[in-house]
Amino acid sequence: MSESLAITKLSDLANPTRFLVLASRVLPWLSAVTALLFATGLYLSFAGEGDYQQGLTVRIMYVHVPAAWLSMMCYTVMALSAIGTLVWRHPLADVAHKTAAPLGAAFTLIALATGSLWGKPMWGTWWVWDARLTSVFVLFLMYLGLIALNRAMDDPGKAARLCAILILVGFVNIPIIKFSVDWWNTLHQPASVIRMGGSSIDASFLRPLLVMALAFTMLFFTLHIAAMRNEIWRRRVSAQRRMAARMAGDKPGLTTEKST
Amino acid sequence: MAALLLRDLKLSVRAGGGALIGVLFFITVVAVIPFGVGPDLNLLSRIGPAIVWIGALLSALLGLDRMFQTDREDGSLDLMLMQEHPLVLTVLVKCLAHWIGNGLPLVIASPLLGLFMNMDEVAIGATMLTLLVGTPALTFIGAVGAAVAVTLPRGGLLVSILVLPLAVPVLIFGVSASYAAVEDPAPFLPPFLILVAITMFFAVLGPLGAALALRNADD
Amino acid sequence: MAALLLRDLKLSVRAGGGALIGVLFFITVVAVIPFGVGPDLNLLSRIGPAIVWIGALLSALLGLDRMFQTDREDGSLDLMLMQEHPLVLTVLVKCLAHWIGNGLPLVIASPLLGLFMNMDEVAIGATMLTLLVGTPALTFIGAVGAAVAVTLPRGGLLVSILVLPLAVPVLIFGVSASYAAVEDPAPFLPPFLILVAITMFFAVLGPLGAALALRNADD
Amino acid sequence: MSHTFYIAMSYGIAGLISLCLIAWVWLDGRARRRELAQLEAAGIRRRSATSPAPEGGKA
Amino acid sequence: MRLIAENLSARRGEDLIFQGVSFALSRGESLVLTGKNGSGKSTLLRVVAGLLRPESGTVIWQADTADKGMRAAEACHYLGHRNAMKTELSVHENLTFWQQFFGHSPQGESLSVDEAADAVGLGDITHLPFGYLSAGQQRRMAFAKLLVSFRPVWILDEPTAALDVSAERVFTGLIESHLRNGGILIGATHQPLGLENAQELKMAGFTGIAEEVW
Amino acid sequence: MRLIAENLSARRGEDLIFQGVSFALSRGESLVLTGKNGSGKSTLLRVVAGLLRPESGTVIWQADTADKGMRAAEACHYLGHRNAMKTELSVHENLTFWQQFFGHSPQGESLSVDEAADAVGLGDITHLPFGYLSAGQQRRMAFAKLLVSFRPVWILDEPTAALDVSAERVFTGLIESHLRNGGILIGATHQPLGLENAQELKMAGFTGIAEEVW
Ligand code: HEM
Ligand SMILES: Nc1ncnc2c1ncn2[C@@H]1O[C@H](COP(=O)(O)OP(=O)(O)OP(=O)(O)O)[C@@H](O)[C@H]1O
Ligand SMILES: Nc1ncnc2c1ncn2[C@@H]1O[C@H](COP(=O)(O)OP(=O)(O)OP(=O)(O)O)[C@@H](O)[C@H]1O
Ligand SMILES: [Mg+2]
Ligand SMILES: [Mg+2]
Repeated sequence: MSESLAITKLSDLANPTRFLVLASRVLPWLSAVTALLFATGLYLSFAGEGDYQQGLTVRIMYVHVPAAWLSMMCYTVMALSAIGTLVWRHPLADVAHKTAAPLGAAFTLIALATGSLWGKPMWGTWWVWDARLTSVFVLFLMYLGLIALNRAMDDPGKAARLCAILILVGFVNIPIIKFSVDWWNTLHQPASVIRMGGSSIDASFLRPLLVMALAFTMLFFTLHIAAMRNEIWRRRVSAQRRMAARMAGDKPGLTTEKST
Repeated sequence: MAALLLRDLKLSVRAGGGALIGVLFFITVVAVIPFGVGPDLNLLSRIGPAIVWIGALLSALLGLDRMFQTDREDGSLDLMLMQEHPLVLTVLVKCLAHWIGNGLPLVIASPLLGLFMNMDEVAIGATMLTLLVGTPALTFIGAVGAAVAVTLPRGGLLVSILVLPLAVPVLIFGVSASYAAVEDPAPFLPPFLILVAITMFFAVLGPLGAALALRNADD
Repeated sequence: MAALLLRDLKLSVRAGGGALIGVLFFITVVAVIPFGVGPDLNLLSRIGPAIVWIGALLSALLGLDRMFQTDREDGSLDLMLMQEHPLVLTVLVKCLAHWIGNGLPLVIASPLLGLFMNMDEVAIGATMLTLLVGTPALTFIGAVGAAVAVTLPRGGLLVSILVLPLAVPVLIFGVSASYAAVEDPAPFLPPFLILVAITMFFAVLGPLGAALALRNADD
Repeated sequence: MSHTFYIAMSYGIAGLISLCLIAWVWLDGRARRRELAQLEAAGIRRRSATSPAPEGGKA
Repeated sequence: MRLIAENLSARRGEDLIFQGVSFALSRGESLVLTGKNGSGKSTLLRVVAGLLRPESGTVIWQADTADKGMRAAEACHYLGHRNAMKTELSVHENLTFWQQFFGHSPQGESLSVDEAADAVGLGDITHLPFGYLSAGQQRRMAFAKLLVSFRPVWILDEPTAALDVSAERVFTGLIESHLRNGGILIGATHQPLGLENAQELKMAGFTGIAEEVW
Repeated sequence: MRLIAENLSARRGEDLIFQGVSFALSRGESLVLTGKNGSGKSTLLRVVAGLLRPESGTVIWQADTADKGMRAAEACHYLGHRNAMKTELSVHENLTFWQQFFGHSPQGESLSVDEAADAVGLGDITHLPFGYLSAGQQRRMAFAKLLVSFRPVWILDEPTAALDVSAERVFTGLIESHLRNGGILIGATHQPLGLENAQELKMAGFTGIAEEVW
């Protein structure tokens, strides 16, 4: 089985039309699973008792940590789609990283907001310029920059390719966020769940945390697939509009249409 | 003239120049500072007004040089020079559009940055006020530089020598007025009034100088 | 390639005056800080390296957006894209020319500013050395932003936004190496070597990314 | 302020942002679907192009 | 209505490009400048348009409605080598801007933006960003700018460069109707514009170095 | 030596501008593109020059000296609407730069900068800044760029726009001698270039919208 055959198969699967069919089929299921996970996660997080050190505020962790993880995962998803755009020039990859940017920005915003809400009772201040916090803030700015770049260009293909390059170059920030706590001694908690040598967190906190993390992940995928579907529809509409205008004008060679 | 204002505003929003980006840039600049200075909140709040002002000056400088250049490169400037509207007015409107598109958003965003820099309310208010009064002066000074730059095919260096020294007083009085508002012994009003005077002075001199430079740009 | 280097250097001296405005801005930024911090010489010398580095970072942003834009506007970029020289090399040479025209003057001016900030000789030397090693990284990172924004008529601010987040590590290690040279317990070499590594990393990644972006900005 | 306040705020803000996202995706999808329906009603369909599909479009 | 040039001379750098150029044009008359590359056609047009200070001589605009001190430039439309349109804005926005900026002129009637675009044969693409047009389409749209606000004098510098044959005919037609309506035309071209009764002025280029001063 | 285009198609924005364009040119042959404004001439030239990625199809350059994988663009000179010269530098500096940047080609001989300027009839003003030249003079100097370093294929997009008649003749002469020396030409024009034996390709413009993807 040759490699090219595998690639054709993959791109066949990822054909926009087929994607639409697939999306409509899985979206209801995904939404249901997400809702179920959130219900369980919320129940677990409010049923458990507080930490001896951090009191009840440990409950913020169940939102903060999954959101923080997702803010990085979303960027990783974008980086993978960026490779798809640049290497295979696949239109679906364009759509994937374009629609992921606002989602990533939103999750980063959640992590920032809940983090500073946690910081006030724990550290006594809303915001400190420590490495972890600032690098997450920088990630937020990068999401906004990518959104701005996407909006500044009106040829979607070109915008996708240029954004893809920037996403890949900006990927260096992700390890910085992840390891910033190890490189600089800061106020922020070092990694205790995902790290070498196994988790060091108590199981009674771990269970709700993992369920909530799963719930957030499912939420991301549900929204992402739905947003991709929207984007495909948007492009389809604009293509058909241009076609229609062209038919109406019927002056071949003189006219061009470009919907905005 | 309203048409010109509108067009220039549209241009500044349309393509990568807009309010959103200016503010984003401003935030980014300020966010970078603590990396250098370190997370010492006291120190940050002390240098806060200066940093916010420097950020504003920088974003003002970044867009300025292209103020007339794009119009010259595509030939629009020729047509503007031919009209009966007094050229000074045209320049003034272009300055205004530039300030609304690039300066005002900075003023509006400055309180947020003040919070980041851990400044107290008075300092934030004072900085915002001085920015509101001072940034137009930067635009007017920049207009002269931009106009001179347009005219001289090899005059680039002259522009830089021209613009920054003139902008420095604005920066100095802006910063010192902001500080005066917080620190007790120093009175707020004198430097602030000087700032107002500088802005009004350049509001007249800037467009006049720019118009003169453009008229002599004959080529 | 030597021809390209020479041409770009000539252009940077002839028009636009990137070098001078960069240095002037650098001096201005550094000169304004004492207004904020007050005349406390100890404090000044303590934050000196950080301020000098921040000033250099911000001035490096000033000319970046025009790095490829002028060549695109007059069609030169088209011809460069067609040549058999690998595009990466062309970009590298353009970065080099840009650095010599805009970055090197900053490095040379930095001791003067160190004196302003009341820094001692070791600190000044260390800051200059870290700037010499670190500013090329800023140029290389900036090249990616400039290439991405080359088709945008007013890409200036957008470039800086895209570039600044990536420049943060450079700033962090530059500043911490400068501090390490003065403060005894911290060793100078580790952060300095990391800075060297970052510069070398971006010396590869920057031109590659920029070349890729230029190829894809086709129109 | 009590810890409950911070917890409530955290969950509140997280919920609000998530709800905004969901609403945005939902409304956007509805609007696009409506536009497609309008085009359909106007008799404009896909594959009405005079040209064969460029590569990648062999649906 | 008369446009009078008296004894014009102009410098470029230190070179005197032309000397003692005089002409007078009244309603419906046109003047076509010809000559080699670099012979000073564009220079003369820019002098007439008031964009370049003449070394000596004056350009005068006489009309019933005009004030005594009115600069001749204000009665003119100038179409130079560059199109004076923003690539980022749509064609419609560009034309609307110029219409409003030029203002309404009482001396003649102006077309609406859409009519003007129709007149140059590109009525249905005014919503496109100007930068998306081909070279010739851009030139046509730049010409449409002359139609959206009336000015008696048209100063055209190689209007038909980059145009296809049908567009050239369209331009000639528009110029002729402008002349019929009492307009005045000064143009520089390398290809004949196909105008009847046009005066012709052959530029010779470089007439001396402005060394007298020293 | 052959330049072969196979089944090219290209998009602008979302529009397919042309489809299935194929041609093959060998030594001394030339191809002239004609068609209305906006019909895709410039687009096709940019595709051949490798500046625009074709939607499908390839451009191949076959020569004894060429490596297998050599991009066709490397054998080409491209003269587009923009002159690729810096207004701040003198003509001489500009031409010298391009000569060095293009490098020496073993396949044919190149002129020196002064000879090239002479060849386009402007030998005596190479010391002027490029920005000081008239439109036609600028165009001529841009053409001189093709002479300072030999490339077998010339891709010219409306080379004669803004030129006077004598300069047009000069250009035709230079192109003919290039063809006689075994060169290849692809050009787009609205005015006939006066070449004998030139193949002609008429562009029709817009052939469809690339909508199937979605
Ligand atoms: C705005 C402020 C904050 C931001 C931007 C932030 C950001 C992050 C990020 C990015 C992670 C994921 C790290 C990883 O996976 O390695 C994380 C995890 C975590 N954060 Fe925060 N945080 C903030 C404030 C806080 C505060 C105030 C606390 C508690 C005192 C806190 C406690 C934690 C904990 C316990 C983890 C889990 C670490 C692990 O198990 O890996 N965070 N935070
Ligand atoms: N950058 C661009 N983005 C989108 N569409 C474009 C772009 N440039 C050109 N087009 C469109 O592509 C089509 C072909 O343009 P092209 O420049 O190839 O025409 P042309 O044949 O060279 O015309 P002319 O004779 O006027 O130069 C035109 O309809 C134009 O509107
Ligand atoms: N900005 C300038 N500075 C100095 N000299 C200039 C400038 N512009 C043009 N010249 C010189 O003035 C002379 C006349 O130029 P002009 O543009 O008027 O020629 P033209 O007749 O329009 O030529 P073309 O047919 O090529 O457009 C030329 O010799 C040119 O070198
Ligand atoms: Mg001319
Ligand atoms: Mg063309």
